[in-house]
Amino acid sequence: MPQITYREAIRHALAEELTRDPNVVVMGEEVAQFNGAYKVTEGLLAKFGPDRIVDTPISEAGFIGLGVGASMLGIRPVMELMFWSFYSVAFDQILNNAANVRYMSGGQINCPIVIRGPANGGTNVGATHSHTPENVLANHPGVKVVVPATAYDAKGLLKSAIRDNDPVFFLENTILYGDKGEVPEAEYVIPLGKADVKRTGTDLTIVTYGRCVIHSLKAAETLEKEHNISVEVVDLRTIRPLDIDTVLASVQKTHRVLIVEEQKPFASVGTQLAYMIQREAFDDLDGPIHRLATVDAPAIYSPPVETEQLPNPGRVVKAVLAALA
Amino acid sequence: MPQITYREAIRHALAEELTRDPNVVVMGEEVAQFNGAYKVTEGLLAKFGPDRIVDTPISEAGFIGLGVGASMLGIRPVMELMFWSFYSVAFDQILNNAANVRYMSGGQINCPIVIRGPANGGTNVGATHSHTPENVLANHPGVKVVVPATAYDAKGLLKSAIRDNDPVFFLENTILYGDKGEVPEAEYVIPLGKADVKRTGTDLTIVTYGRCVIHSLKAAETLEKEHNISVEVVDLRTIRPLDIDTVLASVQKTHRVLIVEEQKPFASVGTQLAYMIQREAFDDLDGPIHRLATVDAPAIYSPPVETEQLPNPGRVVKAVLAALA
Amino acid sequence: MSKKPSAPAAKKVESAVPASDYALTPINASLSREQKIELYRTMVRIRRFEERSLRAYQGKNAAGGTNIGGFLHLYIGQEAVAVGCCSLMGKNDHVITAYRDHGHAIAVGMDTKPLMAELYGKITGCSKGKGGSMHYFSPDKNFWGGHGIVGGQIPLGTGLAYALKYQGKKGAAMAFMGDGAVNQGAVHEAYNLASLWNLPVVFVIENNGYSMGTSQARSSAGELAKRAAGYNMDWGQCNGHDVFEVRAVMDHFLTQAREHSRPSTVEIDTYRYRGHSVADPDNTYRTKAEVEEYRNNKDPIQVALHQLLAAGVFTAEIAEQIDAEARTEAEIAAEFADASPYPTVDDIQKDVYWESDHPAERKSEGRLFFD
Amino acid sequence: MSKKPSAPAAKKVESAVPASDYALTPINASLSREQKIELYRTMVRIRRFEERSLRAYQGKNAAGGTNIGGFLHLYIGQEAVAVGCCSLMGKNDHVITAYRDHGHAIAVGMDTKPLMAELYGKITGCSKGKGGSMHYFSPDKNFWGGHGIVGGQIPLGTGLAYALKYQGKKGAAMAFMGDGAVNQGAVHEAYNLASLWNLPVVFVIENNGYSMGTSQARSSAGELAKRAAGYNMDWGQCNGHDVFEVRAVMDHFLTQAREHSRPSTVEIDTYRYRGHSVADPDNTYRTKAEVEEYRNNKDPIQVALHQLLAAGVFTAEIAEQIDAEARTEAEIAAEFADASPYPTVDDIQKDVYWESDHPAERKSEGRLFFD
Ligand SMILES: Cc1ncc(C[n+]2csc(CCOP(=O)(O)OP(=O)(O)O)c2C)c(N)n1
Ligand SMILES: Cc1ncc(C[n+]2csc(CCOP(=O)(O)OP(=O)(O)O)c2C)c(N)n1
Ligand SMILES: [Mg+2]
Ligand SMILES: [Mg+2]
Repeated sequence: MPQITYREAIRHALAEELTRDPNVVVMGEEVAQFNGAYKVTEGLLAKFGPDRIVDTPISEAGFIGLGVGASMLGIRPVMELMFWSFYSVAFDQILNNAANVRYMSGGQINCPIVIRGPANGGTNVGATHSHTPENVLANHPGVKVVVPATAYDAKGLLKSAIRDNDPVFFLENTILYGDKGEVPEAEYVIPLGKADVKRTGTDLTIVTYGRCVIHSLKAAETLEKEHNISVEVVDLRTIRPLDIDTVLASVQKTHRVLIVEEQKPFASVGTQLAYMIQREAFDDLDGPIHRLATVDAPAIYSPPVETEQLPNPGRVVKAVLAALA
Repeated sequence: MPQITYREAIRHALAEELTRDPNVVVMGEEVAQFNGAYKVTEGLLAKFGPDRIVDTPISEAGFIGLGVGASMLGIRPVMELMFWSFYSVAFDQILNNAANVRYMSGGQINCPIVIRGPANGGTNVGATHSHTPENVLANHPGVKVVVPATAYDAKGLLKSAIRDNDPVFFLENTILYGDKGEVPEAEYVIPLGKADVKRTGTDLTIVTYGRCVIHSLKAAETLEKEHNISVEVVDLRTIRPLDIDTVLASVQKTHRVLIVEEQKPFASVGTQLAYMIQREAFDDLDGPIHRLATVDAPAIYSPPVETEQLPNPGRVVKAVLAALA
Repeated sequence: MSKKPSAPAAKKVESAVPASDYALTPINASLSREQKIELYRTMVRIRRFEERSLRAYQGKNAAGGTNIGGFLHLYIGQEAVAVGCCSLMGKNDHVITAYRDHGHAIAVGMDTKPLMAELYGKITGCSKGKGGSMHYFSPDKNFWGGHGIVGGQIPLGTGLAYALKYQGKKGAAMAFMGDGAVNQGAVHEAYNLASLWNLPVVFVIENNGYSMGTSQARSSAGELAKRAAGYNMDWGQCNGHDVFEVRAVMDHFLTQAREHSRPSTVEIDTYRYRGHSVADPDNTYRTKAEVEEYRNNKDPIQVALHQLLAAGVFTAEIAEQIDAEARTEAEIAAEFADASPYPTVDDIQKDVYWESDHPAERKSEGRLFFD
Repeated sequence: MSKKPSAPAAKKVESAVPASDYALTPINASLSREQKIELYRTMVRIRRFEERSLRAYQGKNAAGGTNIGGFLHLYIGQEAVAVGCCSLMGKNDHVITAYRDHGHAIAVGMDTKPLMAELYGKITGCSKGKGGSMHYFSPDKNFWGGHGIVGGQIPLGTGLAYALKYQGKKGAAMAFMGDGAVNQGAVHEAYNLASLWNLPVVFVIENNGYSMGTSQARSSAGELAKRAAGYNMDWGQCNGHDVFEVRAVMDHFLTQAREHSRPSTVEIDTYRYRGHSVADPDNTYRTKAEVEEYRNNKDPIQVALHQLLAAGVFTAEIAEQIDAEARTEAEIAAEFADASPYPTVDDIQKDVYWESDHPAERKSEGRLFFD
């Protein structure tokens, strides 16, 4: 299978869906002429033209709201937020209009919008640019939330997201954009809401998603080699819908859980998982569920320090050892 | 002690702090001439004049941002959101500017702003007007979040909030505004971050806050009378800082926990509590932590149905019985 | 580098027609007798519907409970705006508005029974009892709501126009808002997008002078519609007490949208007699005399009645009959609402996701709902 | 009901002075020789500081790691704007800007050592290494940042003006933004508040023609500063390549703010030679020729150099000496930054809450931090 980057995988998904469905429109700041702030949309303008690939002013509330409105009439907008952090200025359009319009209309209106862009720390861009809002988004019934960790997953999930009739929020990661992985040339989709056991193990389950999957896999190797500990790594891939069954099956096998997430700790995705696991598999737990999250503070700028504020392989190793102590 | 309403208690706190500190300014839509959409600020314009009690246009991002800026120069703005739900259009100002400016400036700038207003369902105002964002707010380090359940608590906590040098978000409840409670005439403050055991019991601990405290107390009476079950009700009062010690002490006594919250279930305050309790008191638990939240959907309008979407005494009783089954 | 705008400069569009002669402009002169009567009838039907809903709000149902919960923002006094605007709609024209939406819903042709049932929170309501007064919807009538967050519907309306243009349909979107809403940032972002991209949308400011208890002068610097000029958009102002003037002025801007795909902003002067919503005390911010002045001299139904009588379009008897029918219709709607069932507790989680409502076609897996 | 604005109508303020004679306006003519040189010196210091930071960004530190992470938005080419504006500051005047903030920070008088250290993420940085390039702050110099969310600082700047007015201080706030920022809703909300409440704030649009790779013509309908007219606010435009013109024009609006507590919007024409930030490819949206045209003919430092030489304010030798000193200063700043320690992992949770940083004075209880 060819190796392509996570960035290319997303681009291919966009291109394939743009080709498949003339109602798909890609829109956002710098997506067209500039080829994307992170070059995800590179070449799409040349291929699909300015009606399909649309540069916007810096008006996130305006253009996302516009996308929601257009989606009600059958357009399938794929909106790029240059950073997901900028959802802060479009919050109302995203979480009142996109998330609620189907409900408030008694099911008469669909909103098949996708909003995508990077949501991560680790690139030293400071507190306002490093939000990881998957918990805030997934808190709202009506929406779907996807956080892919690999090129393969990113492509298959984005294609599903674009075909989905509900609003889907797709959270990428600037640090993963350059990561390569095997991606088949033949078309494929991955259903939303299906977790993937990225590594099997017997001593402890790490439940994670996004870039923390990569950290956890690295840590699992170290733990195996240096500590003879066998860790299973469950990659959620989708936060909502949530494949809790795969998580519970793993817990029933290992009886120990560490959640690893690049989230501010309070009321995070991890706490949701912890609640569900202890509620639904209480008797399977040999000890409390542990959790490793971002160190609880706004994102620090200082490059070497930010690395330590986030989960990283070293911190995962320590957290696993603590969970098994 | 005189009985006054929750609404009056808040009003008295405002009036006392306006009197005490000339830098306190009350600002928001309809707070002055109209006497407040929910009459919380009634009479304040007459007493303190238009420089202290300020009506704003419908520009939540604008006027809350203005308050943040003014607070940096020593003003202590107390901003009213007519509904906390409207934080959706001011999210960036609240959670990037107010919450982060101290951090990003390396501690040079304080932001002693209070944002207050009602955050609750139950009044049939639909999905866009019924958000309970305490989880989303408290997710952000740098902020404090208060959700009082009684007149006494509301007054004492609001006075502390206004004197606090960090941004404090104060979430009231339109349904409680008319509730009366004993409030001393002498001045008092209640420190933020201190839970209150509103009822002692031995069989199960309900951890809750806001209007769910009232529901839980009612349910506890029923449970005592009809089922001979002794329930302890811990009212958090403040979500961040969080008095987890009081919660854990209660759990160590009862060994059973039900969290009751008017929150959308995913990544709620309750899941945070569940994570912490199982992590810090795992061996004290005789069974999984249960949780009763809002039925997971946007807020329905239909009056009799909305009552059943929210926690209510009947649902609390059932949930306690299920937790003890 | 091009810093200069390329579009022609925006202008204020003044109508060429003197105020008294709007009925003679082609768009009005071409109306049949029946069509003119229909304009009147629709205004009356809105008025009676809302008066009936107000009585329901204030009364109790047979079980002693409330008929209607939450807010009820009445449109009484503003009827000529929605009726005038919506009467111009062709099959590719679309409407979106704020929470004061009963008038628009009736004006686009929605049946009043499900509208009343929606207020009562019944499953037979136009939004199945899930939206309430603020959230009427009828996509089949090109009516996209009914939105509760002030100004939040304006980007959506701009998106309707975007879709029309993308699909090559000759139509226009009308995006209604109140005078207070112009101070929401999202409105300005939408203005810029609409003008920059030449979208066929008419932003309609229904200026009733107040946002809740705050007069325009206390909430807004400058003239409202004129802000459009800052985005190089044409704008106009219009007397909203005369349904024919509304039609004449709006026709110009709608045509500009449909034919030239240019947006515009129209500020329509109007007035509401009732409080902001039913619970509004209504005496802190305006005088009874002011309300009476409007009610007595500028009521859109009275204005139309006099015009139509004077022009011999109908007789007083026919007008009375129309009124009687409208009252009956409102009564029937209330009876329908009253007799209808509430949604069940199971209905709470319906209409959240397309997928959970179409389980056979579901492609995603995993849990969609949590408890 | 008053629907009409009460303030006098907004106007575009054209300077009475011909473009070549700005140096002769009182605010410039009254400058001492040393003060004129100081304007030049500050521009040169900004330029050399940023060039040095760029080298640091592109290089590696002794340990082989990056010196500077994240974004580095250079101000090179725009120096006359910040220097001209900030040179007018009195003790009650305040400044706030966006992420392209190095120029403003130096112009208000911040020491370059902690500024460079901030870029390096060191604890000796002006924000203790927590903010980085986009988040410089110096409250003691009336400098309130450095803000990363486009347009987000504008309501804050309006709040600074609000505080001045509330406290009865005769001062003004300058709130800077880029040409792309005018399309953010928060900016418009702030415009309305400022005009409605007569706040002493000058909104300064630094129009460098592009928001990242998008030209003004592709992002904004209409003339940027003119949008202010929609809020009944005076507005002006100004050539930002000439520091004396910036001073002359800004002096008018600052005086209006301080003396009459009226806001205004000033659009200052300028240009950046470098990419949007260091990583910007910079060739998809403008030509090399365009950049060269500005660099060769409108460079603010060159323009000032020629003016000052022609006016005999200083000699070429002194100019060179100033340049040499500025290079040395930048080098010293880089050495300081390089030699300074990083924050520790424990520092991550400092500066989050006033209370946790002042444990002795803490009044709240319970946990503030979670893990
Ligand atoms: C963002 C937001 N802020 C505040 C409100 C509360 N609110 C509802 S209607 C209203 C007044 C709106 O006035 P206007 O736009 O003039 O419309 P009108 O009610 O006069 O039709 C306010 C403040 C809201 N719904 N949304
Ligand atoms: C709300 C928001 N959207 C997008 C961005 C990403 N972004 C940063 S700077 C910028 C361009 C801003 O252009 P302009 O306002 O003209 O300022 P300039 O960079 O030219 O100084 C963009 C899109 C952001 N920081 N905030
Ligand atoms: Mg109004
Ligand atoms: Mg620019």
